Amino acid sequence: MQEAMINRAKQLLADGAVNRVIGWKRGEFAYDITPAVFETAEELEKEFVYDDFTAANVSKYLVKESKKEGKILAFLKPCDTYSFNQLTKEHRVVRENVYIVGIPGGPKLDAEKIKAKGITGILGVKNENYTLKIDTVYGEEIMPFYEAILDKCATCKSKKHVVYDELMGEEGDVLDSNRFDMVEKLENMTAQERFDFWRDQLSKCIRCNACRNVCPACTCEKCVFDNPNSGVENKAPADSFEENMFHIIRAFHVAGRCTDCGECSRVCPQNIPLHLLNRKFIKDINSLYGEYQAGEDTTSRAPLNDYKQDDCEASIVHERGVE
Amino acid sequence: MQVNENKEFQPLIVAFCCNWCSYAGADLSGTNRLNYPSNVKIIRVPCSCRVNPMFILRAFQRGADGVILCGCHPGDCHYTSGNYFTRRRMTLLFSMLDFLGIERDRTRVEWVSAAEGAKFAATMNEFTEAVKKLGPNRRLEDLRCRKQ
Amino acid sequence: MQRIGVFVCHCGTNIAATVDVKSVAEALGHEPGVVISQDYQYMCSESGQNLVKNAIKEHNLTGVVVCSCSPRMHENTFRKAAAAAGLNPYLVEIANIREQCSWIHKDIASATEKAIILGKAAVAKVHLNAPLTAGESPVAKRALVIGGGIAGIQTALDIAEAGFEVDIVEKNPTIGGKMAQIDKTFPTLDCAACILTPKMVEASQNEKITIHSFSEVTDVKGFVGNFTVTIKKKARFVDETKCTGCGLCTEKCPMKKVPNEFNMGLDNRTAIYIPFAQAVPKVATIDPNFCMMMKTGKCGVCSKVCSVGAIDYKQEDRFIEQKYGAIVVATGFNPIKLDKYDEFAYNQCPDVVTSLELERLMNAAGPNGGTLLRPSDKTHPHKIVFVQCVGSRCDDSKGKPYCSKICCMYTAKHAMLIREKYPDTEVYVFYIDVRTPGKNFDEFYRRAVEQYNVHYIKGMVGKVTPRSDGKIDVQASDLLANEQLHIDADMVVLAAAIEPDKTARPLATMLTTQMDTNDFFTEAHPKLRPVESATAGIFLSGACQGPKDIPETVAQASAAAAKAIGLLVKDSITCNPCVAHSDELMCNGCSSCEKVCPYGAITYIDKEFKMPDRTIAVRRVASVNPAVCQGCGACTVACPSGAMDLNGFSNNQIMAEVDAICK
Amino acid sequence: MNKNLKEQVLRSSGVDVLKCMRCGKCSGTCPSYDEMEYHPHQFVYMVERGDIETLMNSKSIYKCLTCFACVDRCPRNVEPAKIVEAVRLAAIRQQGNNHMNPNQIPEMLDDDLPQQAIVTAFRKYIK
Repeated sequence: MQEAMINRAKQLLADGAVNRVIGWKRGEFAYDITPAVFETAEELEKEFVYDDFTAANVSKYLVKESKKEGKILAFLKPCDTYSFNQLTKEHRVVRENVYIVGIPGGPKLDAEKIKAKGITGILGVKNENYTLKIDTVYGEEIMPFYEAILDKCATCKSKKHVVYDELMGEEGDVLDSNRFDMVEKLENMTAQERFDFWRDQLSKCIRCNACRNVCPACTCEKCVFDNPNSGVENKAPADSFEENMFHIIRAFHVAGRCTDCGECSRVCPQNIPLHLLNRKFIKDINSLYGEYQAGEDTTSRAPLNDYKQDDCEASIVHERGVE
Repeated sequence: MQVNENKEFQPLIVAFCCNWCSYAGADLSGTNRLNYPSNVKIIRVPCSCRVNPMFILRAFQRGADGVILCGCHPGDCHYTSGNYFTRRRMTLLFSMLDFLGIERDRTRVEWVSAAEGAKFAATMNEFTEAVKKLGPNRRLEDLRCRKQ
Repeated sequence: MQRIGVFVCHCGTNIAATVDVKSVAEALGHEPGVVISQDYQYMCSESGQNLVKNAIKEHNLTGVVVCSCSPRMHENTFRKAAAAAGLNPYLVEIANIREQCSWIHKDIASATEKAIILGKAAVAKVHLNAPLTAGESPVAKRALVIGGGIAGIQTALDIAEAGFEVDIVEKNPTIGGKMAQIDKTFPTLDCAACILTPKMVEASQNEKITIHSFSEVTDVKGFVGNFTVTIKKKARFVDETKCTGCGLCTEKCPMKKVPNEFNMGLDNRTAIYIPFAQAVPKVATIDPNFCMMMKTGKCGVCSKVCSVGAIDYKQEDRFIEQKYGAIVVATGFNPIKLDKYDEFAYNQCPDVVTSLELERLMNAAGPNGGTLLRPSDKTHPHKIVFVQCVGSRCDDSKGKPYCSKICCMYTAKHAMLIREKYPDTEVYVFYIDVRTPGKNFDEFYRRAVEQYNVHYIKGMVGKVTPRSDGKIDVQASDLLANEQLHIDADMVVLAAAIEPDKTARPLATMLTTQMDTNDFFTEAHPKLRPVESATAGIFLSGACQGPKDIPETVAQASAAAAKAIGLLVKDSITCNPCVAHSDELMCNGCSSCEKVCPYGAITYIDKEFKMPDRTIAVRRVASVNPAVCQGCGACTVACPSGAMDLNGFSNNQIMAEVDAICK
Repeated sequence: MNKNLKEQVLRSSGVDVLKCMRCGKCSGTCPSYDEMEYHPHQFVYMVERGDIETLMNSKSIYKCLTCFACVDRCPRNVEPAKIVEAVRLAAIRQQGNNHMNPNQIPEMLDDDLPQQAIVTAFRKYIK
């Protein structure tokens, strides 16, 4: 795949159809794949990577990149296309300045899960019939492929590209995922249990802002929590701000806009399952206001910017679920 | 609350009232001398849709025990549609707070028209009672903000 | 450095009796930035206002907090006072310590404590107030009157008289309303048609007035001075511009068995009809539910006889859009349905009628040509029983809790007219109270008793039973004689309660005006602003605001017209400066705010920004039209970055209030 | 005026006599009107005044058929029949003796008397 992508990118650069390519390159470690912009064929040859660790969603980078001179080539996985569409809808990216090549998505691997098996010094991986062969500095290790995949890929909602200029590989379908199972499980706990669960999780937050910085929906020019004039500025984890304000408001701000790409949880160094907050909103929106998938199109009205005269009352929260 | 520290627990209630219906309804309950607890403090906003979830969390953080939002009845909004947005926003926010394990009776949305002074007083009495049963808000309070 | 003045009002004893105003002033005096804190008997009085004005000048105040009654009461008073003293009026905040404190609490300690906290919240807010200047927006010089009864006609005539264009929208084929159905009017007994129809003609001939009959308002957008209204002109299947009102079609129409609503269904009309002889506009209307041509495609008689070719079976509803500066609501009333009152046998016996039906029965243009006959057998009734308060003053689910106000007088009128015309008829009136406040009203009622010998009986009818001999047994109590009566009446007349027209509720929603629980429109102030709704630019005329008789309706109609004219003469109106504004540096241009704006006040522009690296970036940012924005604040919450904020109710201000209250 | 008695009648009837607007529709509708010394509207008014003993001593309390016509038709939801019932109850309670004794029943029985009348009588006269 990587080879085909590099070739196609070189071709488009040579044609002058695009003047830049956004893709990924390797970081410090083999599993440390980060987005990068390439301008020449040489750079592509040398550094462009697309492998089982390439999970990062590059659509957010296009907010800035698409406003620059010329057209940029972006390789988007199915989940990334939802984010891109949502950004188009919100006028955050300039669609005309991006040439989108849809590429097949995951499942992608979670280095943390491999490390959890006691496997360290990872140099590379190979998927052979769903057995993961891991090349380490200490020799080769093996583990079942599906035990190493990212949580967000385990609950993948769609293998379909909702926007692209051309497609590489086969087009997939929207999936019947079980992504709300964990939300439901929490809903069925008692309030005290839920409180304990979330206190346990959210109190780990170190306010590194990785969730916010990676989130394709969090593209504000200036975040309210960074703005000294907003009255809610807070930059360090000094009190219970994260538990009581930051994560709730962050989830609320992306409610109805979050495409459930799962990047927030993927990048959290404390492994807080932040995507569950977003999924709770998605689940509520689906059940209360009708099925809605953010990013599926670029024209529909976001549920929070819409209403029906016979919407349910807020008291519905008091009437359902476990107290 | 500060008034009867030694006696039974008196919850602090913050009530956001829209200027056109609920604030007028609150005024009417005053005009009709209908009692409700003095721990209920009203903040006037032009429309219920002006209430940002941040205000509600902030109130809890600073020690409020309950927050209630009052607006015009759906369809009667002075600004045509404001309270419809409020309804969706608050439904989702309250559902999220519930999801995080916050007692659901601490939050409420109530539609009170300018003619419903009696309803306003009754609502405040009822809500205060419900919050009183829950006891002080500890789950959303920022302990550093607690009064000495 | 802020220099804030705090002024605590006693409001006589209204506040001072339950709130220790001295300690409130004392406590607020210690708040940061407060340089003067005073209390006074009546802060809204001239000397009270002078106190504020002098303090502003003397202490060079940057903000004022008045702890007094509701801001809905006197916010404007104090803003004006501040402006007079040279302080921007929007640097004044009111702490409501009367309606929301002294009047609801009994315990002085807790009420005082609450008053202090409310005062602190106001002080905290005023710290963040910014001086605001109101903009201006133009006024469309045209008024819309919704409803073409006597209220609407009078309002339209008065507005037209002042030289402004007026449109009347009437849902029925003719204007005239309820008054056109009435026979005589109290307390002068002059004929309603004789005084109403000239006004109808005047309205139709006035070149400033456009009458949209058989039309409805379907949509209202905009705000004071700038309403855009969509009017549906319902298909009447007759070309209004061609029809001469000759009435030949109505004579020839073979479908003659349509209940005539103008005569309360007491006789029939044809499928193509003109409601009554003096209808305005005098144009025929086809009732598609009964017209043979419309139902079966066979007939077309009217089309054949019409010499001007006005009949158009294919006519469709038309929609017109018009801009208005002011809207007057005059939707009127209807008698309630009496289906639920089995004890009065209204549904069982044709000789039990409502008062409005009696009006038609007695009217020269009514079904019997003015001779009072029983509907059942067309004989002359010799004993008539009137029942007052049917459905009025009811606390049950069947009726209305209010007094319908007009029934006592029109019942006296009916009783008197019957006794006058048919002296051999015995008339009984069962009353609970006879309410006759009004000029010459009680004298009128006394005449019915003294001069016309109408039997007024204090008590209520408990049961009405039609008998097989055609008489009606009326069982009632006579409270003063302490006995139960049985009267064998020939007719029973029920004074049914009146209720607002059913179209009022959806209209109120469109106009975003408030209604009370009975669906009467709520006035902006029950005493001081009785003909204005709380929504600027919407005025109330006639019974849509509450039960009214004709003189009162006409008085209020003219008052509403005066208010509307007061608005229309202005070339522009001062806008509310408490509007949204967007911080371009933070705006993402995401369009969330635009989606929730009910007024379409937000547009987007591409704007160049100098970036830190000296490049120039073009970004899409929101821009609020302050003349169109009404300041609801929906956008401020839709905006995730907090770029959108609201003047006068900013995020920081509200948060400061929250903090002050929760401290 | 007997305050305790009034309290008792108001409480056991659950009626708010102050809602009465004195229209007399209850008496206008009452089928037992002519049998009664005090009529439904008077019951309501006299209870409001606290003049309950007079009512208790009157035969009127036993003349009410409990047909509830007055309750059904009262425009103010005052429910006069419940007041009559409450006064009757107060009378019986205060006297402390039952107006009817089970031993009396056998001799009262005859074929024309509906059984339900006896049940009703017990309900009315024994508490």
